[in-house]
Amino acid sequence: MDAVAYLQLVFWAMFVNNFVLAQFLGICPFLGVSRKVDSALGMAAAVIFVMVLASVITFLLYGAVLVPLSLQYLQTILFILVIAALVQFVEMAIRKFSPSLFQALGIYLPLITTNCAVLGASLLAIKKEFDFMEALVFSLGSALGFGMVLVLFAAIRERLALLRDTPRAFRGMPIALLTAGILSLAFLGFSGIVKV
Amino acid sequence: MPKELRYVVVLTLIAGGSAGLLALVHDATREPIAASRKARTLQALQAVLPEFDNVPTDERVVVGAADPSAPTDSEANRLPVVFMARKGGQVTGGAVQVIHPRGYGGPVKVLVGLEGDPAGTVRVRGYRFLEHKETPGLGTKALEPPFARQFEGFEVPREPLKVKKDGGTVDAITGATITSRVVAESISEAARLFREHGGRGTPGAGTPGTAPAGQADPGQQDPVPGGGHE
Amino acid sequence: MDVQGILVAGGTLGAVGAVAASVLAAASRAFRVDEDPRIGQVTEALPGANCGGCGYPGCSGYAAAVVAGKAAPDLCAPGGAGAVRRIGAILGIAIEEKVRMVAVVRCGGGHQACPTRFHYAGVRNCKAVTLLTEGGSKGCPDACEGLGDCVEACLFDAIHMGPDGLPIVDRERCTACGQCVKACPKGVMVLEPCTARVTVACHTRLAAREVRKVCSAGCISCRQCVKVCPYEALAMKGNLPVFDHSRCVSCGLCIDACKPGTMAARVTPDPAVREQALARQAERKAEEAARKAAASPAPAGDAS
Amino acid sequence: MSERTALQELGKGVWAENPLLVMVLGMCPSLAVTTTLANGLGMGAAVIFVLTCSNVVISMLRRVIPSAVRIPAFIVVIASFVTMVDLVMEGFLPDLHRSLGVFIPLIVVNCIILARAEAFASKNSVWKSALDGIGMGVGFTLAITVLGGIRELLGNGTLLGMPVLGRGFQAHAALVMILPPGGFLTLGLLMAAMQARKGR
Repeated sequence: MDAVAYLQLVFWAMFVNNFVLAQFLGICPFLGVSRKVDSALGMAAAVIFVMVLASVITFLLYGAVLVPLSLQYLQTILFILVIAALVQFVEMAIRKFSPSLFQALGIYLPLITTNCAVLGASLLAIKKEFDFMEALVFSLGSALGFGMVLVLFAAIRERLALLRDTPRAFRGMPIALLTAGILSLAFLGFSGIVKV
Repeated sequence: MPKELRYVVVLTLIAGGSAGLLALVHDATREPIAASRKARTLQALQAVLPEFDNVPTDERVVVGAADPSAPTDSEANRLPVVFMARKGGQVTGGAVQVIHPRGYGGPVKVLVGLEGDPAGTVRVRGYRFLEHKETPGLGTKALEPPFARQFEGFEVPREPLKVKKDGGTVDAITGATITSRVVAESISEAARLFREHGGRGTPGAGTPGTAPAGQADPGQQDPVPGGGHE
Repeated sequence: MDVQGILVAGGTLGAVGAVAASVLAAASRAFRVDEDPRIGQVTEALPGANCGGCGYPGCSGYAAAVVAGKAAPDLCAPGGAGAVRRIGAILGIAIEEKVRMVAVVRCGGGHQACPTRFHYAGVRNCKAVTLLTEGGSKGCPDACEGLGDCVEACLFDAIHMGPDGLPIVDRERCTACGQCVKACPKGVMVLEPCTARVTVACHTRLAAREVRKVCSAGCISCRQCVKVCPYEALAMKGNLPVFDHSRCVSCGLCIDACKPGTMAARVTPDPAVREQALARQAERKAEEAARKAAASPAPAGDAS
Repeated sequence: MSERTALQELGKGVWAENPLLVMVLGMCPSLAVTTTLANGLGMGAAVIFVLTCSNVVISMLRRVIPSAVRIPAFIVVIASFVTMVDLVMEGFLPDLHRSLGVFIPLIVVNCIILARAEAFASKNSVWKSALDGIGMGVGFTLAITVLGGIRELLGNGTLLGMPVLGRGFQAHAALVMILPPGGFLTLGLLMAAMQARKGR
């Protein structure tokens, strides 16, 4: 794969096959932490960091442990164990070495364990039979796409919150979901641009 | 450090115990899974193949695999596969799984059923998408009558097939030229592979027990329910 | 049954689990941050509303700051005196109790008193109308827009829109977290001690002459309230009267004296306090008269 | 809070604390797999099984697991049940397994399950946890079945694969309903309907 192909992979993961809007992965944090742009940025940073790290580790474990022992059916349980432990480890490490980063990301880290986007990226990288670099680039692109949409959506919701004449029945989650639907429609326009 | 030791012991026991239990379940479900995968492939093959009395999944050639008669699961999943159909030992046709890299929504895995002799004339008997991400309602029209009819019993020429837009003879679907191109080129490619490798498969050459090729990837999202089967 | 398979699977995942747990155990040791256990206790003692009224990111942030001695222990408005006492107990320091604060509306210009200059049909939100129309839709640039930014901002459901388009604060529910103060683009909401039962319900910057044109409830700087107060709790500051809350006993005499009705009683004054105040007023008048009589040979007539 | 009866424990998940429509948990699978009614039912059944079993097991182990390794331990238990469902479904219900795809393994991170483990099963008795699991699972299933039914009906003109709205509709069905945006839109409208009912 050359540089262009990697760029295409990133574009594909970010826009064409966006985790949130096309794959429905990571919806809970997407809806939960998108009320304010500040917190969306924090969450996005935390996800990008953990997702890339988790993909790399799980990819290596899969190739080095599960395949030789033909234990592929244990991939879900192994991956999630690794992710859960990793998240906890990262939390402790950041807390020790960078209190300011911990202040910024701290409250989002535990939420990531249940972020299906992280497990999804690990599983998809295996399913698509990527090589190491591809898996790395794919997880980076996916994470960037997740972060981008999260921040985008938070910015929309901040403005949406200013509207007071939203009908009562639509306030809160319903209007947020409809907005996400429209955003998702817009992203449908990316389909077919790059094929991976 | 009794506290930390307890963490290790508890987590190890839980993880080990769960995995052991899973191994049991895996053991118990291995047979049914293999059987159902095979049945699904056979079902797909039945729909596109002429009459046969052999087991086509046992007579397959995975083109380009390190060992074509004993490919790995991964090879059988991503390389073209030729399945042979025989009746009374005589070749009646074959089905070829090809992966077309340039569908509208990404690669399309097409299963093309062919009738005839690898050495003589080869006719299309049917085709279906095993995995695809084409737009429902547009690209998926490639599986429906107005477009599909032109390939019923179509004698595949040796030169590559092209849609009219590319200077060929195949009528494309309005608004879905790319998917039409996928079908035309896949049929061409399938016939080519059938002619090239159809002679090689000998009865019983396959290795029974390995997961059959053409298994649909369980992770693939099918935007239209059952879209790949019509 | 494939015993070996089970052992391999169990062993593998068990090993991974063991490694993960060991790493976590080691990390929890190596990376231990000597966090003061009192931070957790203080967090427990706080109401957990995460309102941000204290100026710290959430209750735990405030707890850390309090324990570190960087923040005063009485900044948590929702927790009130109870939280202050609990924090004091945890930290082992004596803390004097602070007077409970409450949010008040410093505007009396509802739809009737202070009509709008034009019909506004934009986003129904005070911030938006203020930004879009330079000073808002009301005749008075400091008047309450009545679109309820404060109602939305209140985390405790303590503010509701009244019939005249002015917010009404439920003093029981209000925790003085200050969210409404931040939310109001006009500066209408302020925090005052809850003992202060009378408020100057106007904070206009306009001079008396202009106030008369746009609002019938605005302060016209007539000084009647200052004159009538027997406790000298009111003084003019600019064109508005200002309370000295330490002196005010909430007798309500100023309310009666105020012609436009700018003085607003947040709570009905106690009749007994009122009697006392009237007596004090009479006393003062008598003193005044006596002083004047002493100063000038010809006694002036009583002002009444 | 007063003790709930068994029936209340079971019923709260269906309506008052419906995990999907009220607590907004488990969005990913509910949006992704509900392109058809059958998918909704299949996913629901899988979730009921996993949720109930993991609730029971976690409740049994709640005194043994130290809280520092709580999350990894819970998630391993959940993941084993999910893998079991995955294997069993692939063996015996291959068609359903195919259409639910990657979302079976992702039940692991369905927030409903970890949330119930964390919030309920780790604090309550085995019996109550089992009831809670079943109730929550049924509530989730109902919600995604309705979601899947609406999307299949409008997006494809069928219910459980059988034509309902006639050929004419099917030819011009609202495709967007079974595409990703349709999931967001349908769930949004469904929640709005629920809020409108409650507001009255």
